[in-house]
Amino acid sequence: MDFSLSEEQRLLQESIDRFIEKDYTFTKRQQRLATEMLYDSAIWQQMAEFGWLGLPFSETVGGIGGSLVDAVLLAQGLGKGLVIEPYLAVLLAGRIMERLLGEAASAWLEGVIEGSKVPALAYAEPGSRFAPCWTATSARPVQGGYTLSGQKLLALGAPVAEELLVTARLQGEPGDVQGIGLFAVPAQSRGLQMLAYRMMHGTPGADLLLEDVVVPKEACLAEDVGRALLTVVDEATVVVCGDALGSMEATFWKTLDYVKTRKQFGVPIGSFQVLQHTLVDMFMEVEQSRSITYMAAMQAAGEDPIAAARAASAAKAYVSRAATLVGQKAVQLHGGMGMTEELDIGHYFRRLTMLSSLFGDRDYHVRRFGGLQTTAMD
Amino acid sequence: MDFSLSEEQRLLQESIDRFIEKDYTFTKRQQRLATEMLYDSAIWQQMAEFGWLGLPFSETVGGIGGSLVDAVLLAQGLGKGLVIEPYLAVLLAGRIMERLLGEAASAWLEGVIEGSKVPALAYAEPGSRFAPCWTATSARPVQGGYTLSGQKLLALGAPVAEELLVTARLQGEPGDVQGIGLFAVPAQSRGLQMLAYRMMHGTPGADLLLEDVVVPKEACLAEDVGRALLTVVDEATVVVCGDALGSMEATFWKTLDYVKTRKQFGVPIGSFQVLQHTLVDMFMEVEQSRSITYMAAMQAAGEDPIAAARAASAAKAYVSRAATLVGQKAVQLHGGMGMTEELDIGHYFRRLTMLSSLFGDRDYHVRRFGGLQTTAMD
Amino acid sequence: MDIDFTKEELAFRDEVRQWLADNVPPEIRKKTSYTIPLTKEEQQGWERILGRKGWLASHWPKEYGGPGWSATQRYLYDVERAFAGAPLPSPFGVSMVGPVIMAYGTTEQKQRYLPKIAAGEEFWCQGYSEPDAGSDLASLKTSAQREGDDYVINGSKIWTTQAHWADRMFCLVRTSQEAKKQRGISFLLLDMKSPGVTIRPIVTIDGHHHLNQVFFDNVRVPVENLVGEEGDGWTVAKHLLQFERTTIAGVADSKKAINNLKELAQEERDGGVIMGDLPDVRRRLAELEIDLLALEYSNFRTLDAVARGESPGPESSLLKIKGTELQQALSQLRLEMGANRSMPWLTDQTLAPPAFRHAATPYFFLRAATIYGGSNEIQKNVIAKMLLGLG
Amino acid sequence: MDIDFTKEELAFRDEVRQWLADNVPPEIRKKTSYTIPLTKEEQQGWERILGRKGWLASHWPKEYGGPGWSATQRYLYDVERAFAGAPLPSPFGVSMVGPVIMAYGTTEQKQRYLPKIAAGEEFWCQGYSEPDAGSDLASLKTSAQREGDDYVINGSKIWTTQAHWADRMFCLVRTSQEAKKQRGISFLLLDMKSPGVTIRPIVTIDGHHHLNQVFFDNVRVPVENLVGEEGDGWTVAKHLLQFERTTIAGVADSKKAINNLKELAQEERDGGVIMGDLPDVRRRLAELEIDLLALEYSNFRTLDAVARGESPGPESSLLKIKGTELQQALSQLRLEMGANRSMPWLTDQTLAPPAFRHAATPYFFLRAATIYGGSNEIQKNVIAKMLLGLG
Repeated sequence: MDFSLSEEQRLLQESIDRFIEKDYTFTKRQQRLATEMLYDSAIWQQMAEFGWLGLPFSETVGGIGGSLVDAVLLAQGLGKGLVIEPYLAVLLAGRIMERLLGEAASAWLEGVIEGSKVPALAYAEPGSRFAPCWTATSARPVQGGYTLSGQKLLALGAPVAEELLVTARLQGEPGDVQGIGLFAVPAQSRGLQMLAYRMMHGTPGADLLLEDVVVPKEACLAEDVGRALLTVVDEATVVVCGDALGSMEATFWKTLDYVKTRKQFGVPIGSFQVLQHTLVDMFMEVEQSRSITYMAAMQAAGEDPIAAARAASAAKAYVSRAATLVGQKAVQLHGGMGMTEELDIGHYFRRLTMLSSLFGDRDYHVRRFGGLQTTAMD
Repeated sequence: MDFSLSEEQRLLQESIDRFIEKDYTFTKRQQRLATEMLYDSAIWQQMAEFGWLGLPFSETVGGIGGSLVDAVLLAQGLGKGLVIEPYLAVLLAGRIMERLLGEAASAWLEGVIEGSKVPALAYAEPGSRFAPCWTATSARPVQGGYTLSGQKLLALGAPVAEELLVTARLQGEPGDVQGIGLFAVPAQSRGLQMLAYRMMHGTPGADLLLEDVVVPKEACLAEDVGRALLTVVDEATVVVCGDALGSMEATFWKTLDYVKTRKQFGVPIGSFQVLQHTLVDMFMEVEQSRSITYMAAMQAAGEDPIAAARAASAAKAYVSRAATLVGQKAVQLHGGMGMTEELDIGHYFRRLTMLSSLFGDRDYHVRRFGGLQTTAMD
Repeated sequence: MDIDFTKEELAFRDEVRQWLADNVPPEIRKKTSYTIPLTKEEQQGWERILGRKGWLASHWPKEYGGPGWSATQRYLYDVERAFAGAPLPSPFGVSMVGPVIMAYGTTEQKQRYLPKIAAGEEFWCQGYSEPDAGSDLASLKTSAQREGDDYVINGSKIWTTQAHWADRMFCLVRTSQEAKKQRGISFLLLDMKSPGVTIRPIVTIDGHHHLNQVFFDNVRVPVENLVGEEGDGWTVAKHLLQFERTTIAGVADSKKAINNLKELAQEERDGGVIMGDLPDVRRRLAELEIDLLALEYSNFRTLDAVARGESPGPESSLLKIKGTELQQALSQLRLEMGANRSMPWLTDQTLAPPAFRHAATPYFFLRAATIYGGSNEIQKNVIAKMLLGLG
Repeated sequence: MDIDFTKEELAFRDEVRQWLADNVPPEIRKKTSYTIPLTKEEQQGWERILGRKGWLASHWPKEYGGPGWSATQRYLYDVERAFAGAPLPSPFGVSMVGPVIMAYGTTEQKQRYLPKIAAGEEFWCQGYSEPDAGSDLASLKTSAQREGDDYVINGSKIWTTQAHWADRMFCLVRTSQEAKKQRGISFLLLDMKSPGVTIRPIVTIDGHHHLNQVFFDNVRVPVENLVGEEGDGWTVAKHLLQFERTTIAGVADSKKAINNLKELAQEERDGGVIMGDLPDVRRRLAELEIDLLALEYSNFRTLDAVARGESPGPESSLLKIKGTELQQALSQLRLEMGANRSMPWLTDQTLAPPAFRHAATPYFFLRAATIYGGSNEIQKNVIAKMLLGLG
């Protein structure tokens, strides 16, 4: 049992902190958000040079070979810095490619890892809030290829990607794990309508309408991707817990600072016992979130897929509630100031709200956790 | 809209308070509980003389003709005084008799109302925690009567009753509202085993084992009592909310008193803001419980049975949570003293725990409320 | 005890229902039911329609241009108003400064201001909070110095809702530096078009502009705009806080919100199941509806007490605490039901139905409900002190 | 980061598991799994079995008769112990006074007391709280006056767990009225059979007798029973509070409890449905299991920090708060699953299975978990002050 960080992990943390401090201050970020520009190639390039975009991929496909713990530490730093770049899109799209194609994914991943292209995976649909395999989008084989029809929601990074990875059903019914194919669809395809936006925490995302989008045969990257999708979404879920953990840490320490300096009735508001206990509650939620997130990141390294899924759901169920609580309390303790766009606290709150829902909210993951059987408790 | 009490209602409240103060002090109650005596005929007689045992029955059957609001006010006073007499057994058994037999119940009710006999209704069974019609106990017609077989739980007042009213299934399956008969079974019947005890709040109750208990034909008081049972249990549920309300009021005021006088670190513990807010939370729960209990008592006077059932479930769902919270907080605020049998607070806590569960806990009533449809919200 | 409405009250309800059905503009009805913020024109346009009908100042006596309704009638009206998809009128005129002028205003002030408020012709805002005085109003610093027949105001107010819409502001200013903290405060009315008034918008975390900071740079206000005596501002403000609390719980709008949620839960599906049949959604809807029932009857009890001449007093803090918590919980459930469909930010370019597309706005803005108007922590202090004798 | 156990650790676990399977008396196993209170004979009998094996003082170094286990081994042992249905040893000897004597005791004290504690041959109790000093220990009044080679003790201690079983008590007494409040306190060991000691049982709301009030009427204690210097009692007691917190979270027993609940939920039915399939039961079990996972890993993190030589410090307050809340929630769920079957009071005369028949005992007694040993409110004050720098 060892919870200490390796030298590499400490260096990773330091490099993120330095990056935020130098190139990603709150002021710079706000200026970014004030523009229409969804993508900053200089920043993205920097992230590639740090090796962050290659972190989650094995060395055999040209990645850094980081563990899920490393990915969590990266996300934690980016969450702390309110980074809006779609790094989660890299994880989702890149990991499913690696998992499905193995070494054959190297060529595709090269551009992703060196930062010359942003990838995107579109799997979520309106028919289900969270179940990854609720795929109603259909892929009908036609002469020389397929036509894809359906709707996709909240595809991270899609507005800045040239090519989208889209899940579509080759056979079976929504909810079946079997029968889902993965298709490479150029963003400019005829019949593909992209409704682009920023998500509530600032990252670009899109809803997609596919109406008889024709793709060639080789656009079908794999024919039965359900299991891989579930695994990759579980990994991303744990990483999101890391992001939320970083956001919560920053939110907590900023709030602690605030109550020590803000005066009302002639004393710092942090001298009121009720507010002290509220901060203690926040503190405990942050620490418990840290524990369960690291637990899930470590469990994912194990060989039991059900244990990994249970761990991911346990972590997300816990962190979703904690993120909501910490965000809400932070705004409450900041009073009017917490309600403004001008202060970072509100932006942390929005990020925490987003992350609390992304890849499944508390109710979803509690239910999922309860439904996944284990052989033994210990 | 009128929430004021009538003159009669105020007199009722005063008479209960006087009775508690004079004849039912905590000391006297503790002496009672130290004995094996489950029944105090003098007290019971007094309750009859006050008219309390006849309160919930219409004048046509010899009762006082009180409303459900009156029954709630009575329960509130008895709850405040930690009264352990099985008045709820009178309500359950008496009201189902009145509802099923109408004026024909007068003779049977006479002894109940004048206090010469304690009635008891045994309907709950091990197969379901709370659903009243989950009746698996069977009534098989035999020559000249029936044989009853099955198990009953937590029959209020049963150990001190000479005769038990027992629900048993004539046809259908557990859960069916139809097909349940009501039988008068002498406590001394062959084949009837009574496991007598005090419930956790001190009131006598019993589990019953019926093994081929033979009763004559006329022991079957009615043949299809499911609807009446549901209605009567709903009434008793609202009355239990009244009892819990009274217990919560007493618990709250005693706790408020305690924190004003108990000193730690040189000051009354009630000067700590965190404890002040805890008391405010308790206060709000008591007041909200009062509102929703009176709501349910008034709704029951309406003509819509579904609205009455929804109102009963809403009130019990709310009050069950409030009772648990108020009881737990009161013990916590009393510290070590709250943990002892010597102080009344622990007894209130046990009563609140009992009432929180009786006739359905929060989970059960939330689910039931959500399942009962209404035509409109307003 | 009795909760039946009389035949007359039910007839009144039907009349109100019919009139609202005929008069609430469809666009407003739609926006309100999805909690899309209204424009100034929409809000004021609707208030003028109400004003012409004489129902805008719904709790005012007839002599000042109100309908003279009973507490029960006001309750019935308010529920019908919410279910008709009509927004609450802005409180600053009809619920706040109006009653204050009735109680403390001069005859001239009454004649000058009340009719325009009741008609929806002048829009007000409230100048209380300051950057360094949030919940601690007694330490406010904006000064009003007497110069001839004018006060000259310097300083700043913050969190001023709809200041950018307002014709007038009522505010608390410091007219004496020497008197004891609270005794140096006065209650003034001012014209927002006065020279020296500037407004800085404050965008809130829902991404919208409701709030402002207002700066006063030698703003001259005639002495006749003082309400009550100089130095009595604290007393006047406290009267206002006590006055009209019958709608503080927000019961009518929460009833409408839960009704909308129940309908939505029947319309939408998750994984092939009607959302209203998912155990978690069903449970949470039932829990919130039960909490609302308790709150509604607590509100009735307060109304009944007021009708019998008792003061609502600190019990209204309970209504505020529980009411705002419920509003927040309802907005949170809608956001969580929407999930992926509620996460795009401030855009109509999504595949989500409007109820989900706009779910984030109330969720974020309603965080203010437990902060403004005396935070819920302060409300608990009030109950502890005033009702429980603690502290 | 790494949570895998080594091969050696897993072998250790297997050895422990086997020994416990062979040595925990069946009657104790049964009672513990239903949380039926043990008799003195049962508790002490089991502790002596453990003592003979050398595992009673499981976190003691070898030199004092402990097994010299690592933190990981102790954790593994504790989980096995809980799953084998063995009770926690009474903490007063092995976890409290033992470590204090190791740190502050004289050579004579070590030789006199430690072997008997490690062997389970002497049973201890703790004399801290007094009727007028609950959480505020510094204001305790029980006095110890020096007379020749003795202290003469007068006063009273309350909430003394198992005083009626105990051979000895360690206690805080006031040895000086003049010194500053905390400086006048000393740490004494006394024989419960000393003349002048009387014990009044306190029955708790679970209906059982665990607690007592202990009265001292001129009780003579030899001066050599002083631990540390006279007036250093506060320092000694604080050391004790900091010492052994690795089991404060109660993770092992909560794991066992949730396992029992899950089995129970599969065995029992409600309305024809397996209880574990009822959405509410299933949700609540899952929520508690998730909370327990978070707590378990917080506990691991603390163990790891301690193993690396860091002090657990105020973080252990988190473990105490979350651990006790979880214990209470688990006991409450069992009671609520039992419902009608858990409501008969202190009787075996019911139709309920034992797990439901005995559900009320832990529910009521565990209310003490958030009161004793520094109430959870006090723990939060500690975190606020020590970790967050507030107040």
